[in-house]
Amino acid sequence: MVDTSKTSAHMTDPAGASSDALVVSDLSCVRGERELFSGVSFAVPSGCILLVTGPNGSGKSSLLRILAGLLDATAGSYRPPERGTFTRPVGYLGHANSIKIRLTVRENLRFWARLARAEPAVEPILQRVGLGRFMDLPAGWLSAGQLRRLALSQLMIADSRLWLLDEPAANLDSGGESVLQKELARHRSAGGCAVVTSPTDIEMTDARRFELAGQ
Amino acid sequence: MVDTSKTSAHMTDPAGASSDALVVSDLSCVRGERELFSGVSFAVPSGCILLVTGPNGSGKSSLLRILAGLLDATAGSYRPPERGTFTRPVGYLGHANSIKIRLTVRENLRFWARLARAEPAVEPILQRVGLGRFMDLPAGWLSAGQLRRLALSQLMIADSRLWLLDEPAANLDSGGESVLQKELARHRSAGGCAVVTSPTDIEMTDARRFELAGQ
Amino acid sequence: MAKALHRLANPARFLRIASPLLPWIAAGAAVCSGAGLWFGLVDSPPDYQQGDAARIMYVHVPAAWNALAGYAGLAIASAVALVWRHPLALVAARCIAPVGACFTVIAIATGSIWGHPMWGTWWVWDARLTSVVVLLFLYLGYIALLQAFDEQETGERAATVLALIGAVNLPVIKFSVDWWNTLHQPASILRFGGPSIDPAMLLPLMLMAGGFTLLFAYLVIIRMQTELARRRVMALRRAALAVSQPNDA
Amino acid sequence: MTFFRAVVERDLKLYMRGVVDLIGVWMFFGIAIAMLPLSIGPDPDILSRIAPGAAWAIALLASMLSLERVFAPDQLDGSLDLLLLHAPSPHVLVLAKSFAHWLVTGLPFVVLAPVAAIALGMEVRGVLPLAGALLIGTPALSLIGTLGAALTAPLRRGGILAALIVLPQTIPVLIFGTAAVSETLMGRDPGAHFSVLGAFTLAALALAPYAGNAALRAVRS
Amino acid sequence: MTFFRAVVERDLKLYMRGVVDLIGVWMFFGIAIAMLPLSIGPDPDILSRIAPGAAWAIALLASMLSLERVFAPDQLDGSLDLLLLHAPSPHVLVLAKSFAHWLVTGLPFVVLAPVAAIALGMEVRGVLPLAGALLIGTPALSLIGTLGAALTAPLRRGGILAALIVLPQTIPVLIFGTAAVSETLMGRDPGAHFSVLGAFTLAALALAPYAGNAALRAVRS
Amino acid sequence: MMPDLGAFLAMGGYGAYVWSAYAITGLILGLLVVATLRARRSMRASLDQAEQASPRRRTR
Ligand code: HEM
Ligand SMILES: Nc1ncnc2c1ncn2[C@@H]1O[C@H](COP(=O)(O)OP(=O)(O)OP(=O)(O)O)[C@@H](O)[C@H]1O
Ligand SMILES: Nc1ncnc2c1ncn2[C@@H]1O[C@H](COP(=O)(O)OP(=O)(O)OP(=O)(O)O)[C@@H](O)[C@H]1O
Ligand SMILES: [Mg+2]
Ligand SMILES: [Mg+2]
Repeated sequence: MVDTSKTSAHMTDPAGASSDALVVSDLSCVRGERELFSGVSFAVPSGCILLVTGPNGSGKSSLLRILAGLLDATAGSYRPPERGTFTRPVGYLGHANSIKIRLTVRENLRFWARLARAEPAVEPILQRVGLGRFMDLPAGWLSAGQLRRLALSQLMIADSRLWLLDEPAANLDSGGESVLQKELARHRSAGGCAVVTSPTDIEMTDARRFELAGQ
Repeated sequence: MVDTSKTSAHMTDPAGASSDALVVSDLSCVRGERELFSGVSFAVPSGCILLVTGPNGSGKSSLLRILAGLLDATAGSYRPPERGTFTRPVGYLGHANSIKIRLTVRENLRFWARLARAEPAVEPILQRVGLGRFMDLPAGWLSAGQLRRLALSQLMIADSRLWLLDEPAANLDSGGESVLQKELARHRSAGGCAVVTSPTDIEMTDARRFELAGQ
Repeated sequence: MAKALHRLANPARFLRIASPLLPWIAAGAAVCSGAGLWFGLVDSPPDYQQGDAARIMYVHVPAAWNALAGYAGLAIASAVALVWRHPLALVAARCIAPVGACFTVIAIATGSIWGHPMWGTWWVWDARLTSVVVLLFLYLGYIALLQAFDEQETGERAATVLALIGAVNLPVIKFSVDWWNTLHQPASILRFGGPSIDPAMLLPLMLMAGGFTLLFAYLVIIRMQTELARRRVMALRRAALAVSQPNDA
Repeated sequence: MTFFRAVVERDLKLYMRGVVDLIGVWMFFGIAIAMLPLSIGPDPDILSRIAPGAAWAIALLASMLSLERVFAPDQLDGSLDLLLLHAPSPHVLVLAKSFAHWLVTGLPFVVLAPVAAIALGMEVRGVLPLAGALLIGTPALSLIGTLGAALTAPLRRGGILAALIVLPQTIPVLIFGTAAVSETLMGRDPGAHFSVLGAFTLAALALAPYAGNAALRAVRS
Repeated sequence: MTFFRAVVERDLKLYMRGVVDLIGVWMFFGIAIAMLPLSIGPDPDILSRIAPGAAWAIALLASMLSLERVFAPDQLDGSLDLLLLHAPSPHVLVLAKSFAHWLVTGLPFVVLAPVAAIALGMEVRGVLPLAGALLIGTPALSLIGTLGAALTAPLRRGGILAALIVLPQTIPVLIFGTAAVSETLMGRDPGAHFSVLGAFTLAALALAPYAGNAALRAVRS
Repeated sequence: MMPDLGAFLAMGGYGAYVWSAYAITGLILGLLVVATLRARRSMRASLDQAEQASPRRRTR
């Protein structure tokens, strides 16, 4: 078993980090009896974006699911940021889009808005992600990139402090990518932070980087 | 209804194209009562790759599904290339990976090999896409990029002349992308041709381009 | 890896203790059942009412007892696994299930065969019979859920929860079925025996019960050995897998 | 509470959009009832005797049939992750899911089953007890069923397995539910049976959230 | 033929991959039969009379329960596209799918249902007719069911109506299947019923590939 | 002790029942024991194989 961790990636001293930061210390993950990573530590203070890269199968998604509380880490600990002025502490966008193809685009988003106790102004958000014209179509009719945009809008409406984005740009065209960049910028300037994964090294202005080496 | 077509994209004269070329003439597609494109004409001779780009929802996937015979065009016609020295005329890789999570990686590929009447030498192909170590794991354990690699190997084993690839690089890391490029090069040098879509303009050496404008 | 080794520590101790016991258990099972068979089939009187058919009792009743006890064992092991997270308990539970199910099938089959001469029918929906069928389904459901997941651990966790739900519910089911039967069924079922069993019949019964119980234990321990070996094989294979990766792109 | 209502309303909407499946369930109910006279023969005496039991059995099967729709689709498309992330506690999610399931598979039978039983020749004075027993008992079916659904959520084809592991657990509901009706029909006081039925449902209501939570945690990986 | 065999073998493997899953169908059948006496009471007389009908109804139910697995998973993960692309003709695909479905949900009941019916107290001379009727009739269930499955695969409403038209076609199979057995038990000649049953299956066999093809085209749009 | 094997086998007229009950029991338990022992044997074989192949090599 190979130690794949890059423990050098401490960005602030975890102990001293303020409560509005995501602090991860010494996390490790074993799946299917294979160790994906170990000793992963970093902190993501508010206003900061961490870009997690690594080859396919290196454990990016697993890391994100751990941070979202959807998967148990094998060892180590993490502390999500407090929610502060936001409605919720943590939001998550996985590989799967969490979309019901039988509901319309609007109905899909309205449901997530209700769950997040956000005011149900779904239309402006759909406009922002470029789905304004598709609001009343069944979501099953959307193209791959449009589905991804809808999934992104679910995250935007929930108003969480920490965004966990698993390859958010998959299937997005350049318009979609710039929507994503714009929303990330807006989010960080509001005091949010984010962890974003990507299998390839992508451009992301002013983001810190963390690499999972894989084996 | 907006005419979004770029009819200027004739690459060879469809009428005079040889029988080993994909010839598309004046294709149009209406979905959900919205016209996606019309008057699309082009030809893809053997040894040639056509990169179809266009924003999300512009109809790239629809076009590919028409060419695969999975969707009826609203108007126009197309002629897939003859199979020539290949086993089959047309192969297709969609957004969905066509993978059974309960079968192992090897079993998945072996089934598609059987259907394509290819000799069942699945192992070397799995090695080529970098899944050699995962052959006997259930496919449900693969990560997103690994799944995409497995889907790609399904296409590789079928030995079709025309490859229709819908965003093949989605979720792939740089290693995966270079596998894809290598296989495309191998395919074209064997006399195959391919139509590849991408939502963003990607690098693809020596490929012709076709843009669907969207609206 | 260190954690994985730690997890093997307890099972290793188990193997050290259990393995030497196995021959003794096997011998005990053989002696008890052998003697039970002799006394049961040859050297005991026929029942005054049922004649020689009563000899079915010597397999039927021990099988039924073991079937019931098996589920209790399964539930206890599951509770231990859930509360104390003892890894061996999961192994035990998973190994008890198929053996218990087999004994349940034997109880049903032999009871059914016995029923034909005694009641004139292979089957009636009487309370006890129905609850044995339910018991069989509890076993089968546990096994099915255990096997249904790709990841063994997930299956084990799910099946553990199921076993406990079943354990909480089992008395309720038993009570309901009994109650249901007494309400609806004045049925013409001959009831045999009563507590006053001839000592000549009690001896083979007890011998067979002892033999079956020892056999049960024997089978479970061997299955646990197999399962533990399987885990080691998997661990070794995966470790090997993680080290070598020659041809990958 | 917002969460509870939001989930229930969404699930209802989704059940209704996929109404074919639901209709399939109700149709099965109809066919099965229609089959009975065919196979038993039209003897009104027998038909009326088994009517309440048949209604219960079919309601039970129908309820088990639709377990596949409780968690599995959400698991498949990633919604379950988000639901768990948003839920004030997983218990609430389990309760909301059960409640929505009951609304589409339990509640309709409270109305349908008596109609069917009458069609089979049950005496009219059995109607109220039958409807009452179903009203009290079916929530327990949905609650227990949701546990099975949670345990099989990640399985592509968990529906049958869920039914399989749940059915034996529902025997008490079935027995007391049927008995409550037949006691009334025999002119005896069914009070005790109703109490037991109610107690069972209450117990399920109290325990199911915890068991469901344990189940969801167990299979999430 | 290679295609047919490959698809049938793969589908069997997928059904079996949870062997559990398949055994699930059978166990479900077993439990459902065991639940019957619990609800309608253990009276052997009544039980034996409803035995053939109950066996048929539950076989139908199990068959319908698993329709969801015929096309929907393939549609969802994209395999259906590839299958259509590789199929010599869609008809072969529909036939292969039905056949695999019948092998796992029809054929087993030919053996299981008589056992269950005996357990419910059916007279032994009903066994052969019941098994025979199931052998002749269940292929029709799978064929008709496959149609329904193809029709409900798309998300647009178009499918609902079609499915509602198709699925009730299983009722005649059920009726004649039950009647064939009860006629025998009543000492009459069931020949006519068997003929009708056979005719149904043949008609389904002849029509299903075409209808299935049409249904699949509707799905793919 | 075995003066009359025929009578012993007849079991007072219940022979078919008694012997089939014992036969079924023997059959099920026999199969279970055989299957259990076989599984252990083959698993131990693969364990040996895996241990030899480890820690450096794949076991194929
Ligand atoms: C398929 C049918 C049958 C099943 C499933 C069945 C099941 C059981 C079970 C579970 C027990 C253990 C119960 C306990 O100890 O509390 C048992 C015990 C027993 N059974 Fe059966 N039985 C069946 C048929 C019969 C028949 C036909 C007879 C005899 C006529 C019979 C005679 C007995 C006796 C004598 C005991 C021991 C009673 C005692 O310990 O109190 N059983 N059976
Ligand atoms: N449920 C599971 N059981 C066992 N192993 C798993 C499971 N899910 C994922 N894995 C394994 O864990 C490894 C990491 O998976 P993960 O999805 O975290 O990778 P990733 O970095 O997100 O890759 P990608 O870029 O392809 O999305 C993979 O090798 C995968 O095979
Ligand atoms: N089944 C359908 N019914 C009606 N409209 C549909 C259907 N499927 C897709 N559409 C619409 O057709 C348009 C084109 O879809 P298509 O999938 O071809 O786009 P695309 O170019 O592949 O986009 P992407 O880059 O996002 O994959 C979209 O606007 C979509 O909403
Ligand atoms: Mg990933
Ligand atoms: Mg597309």
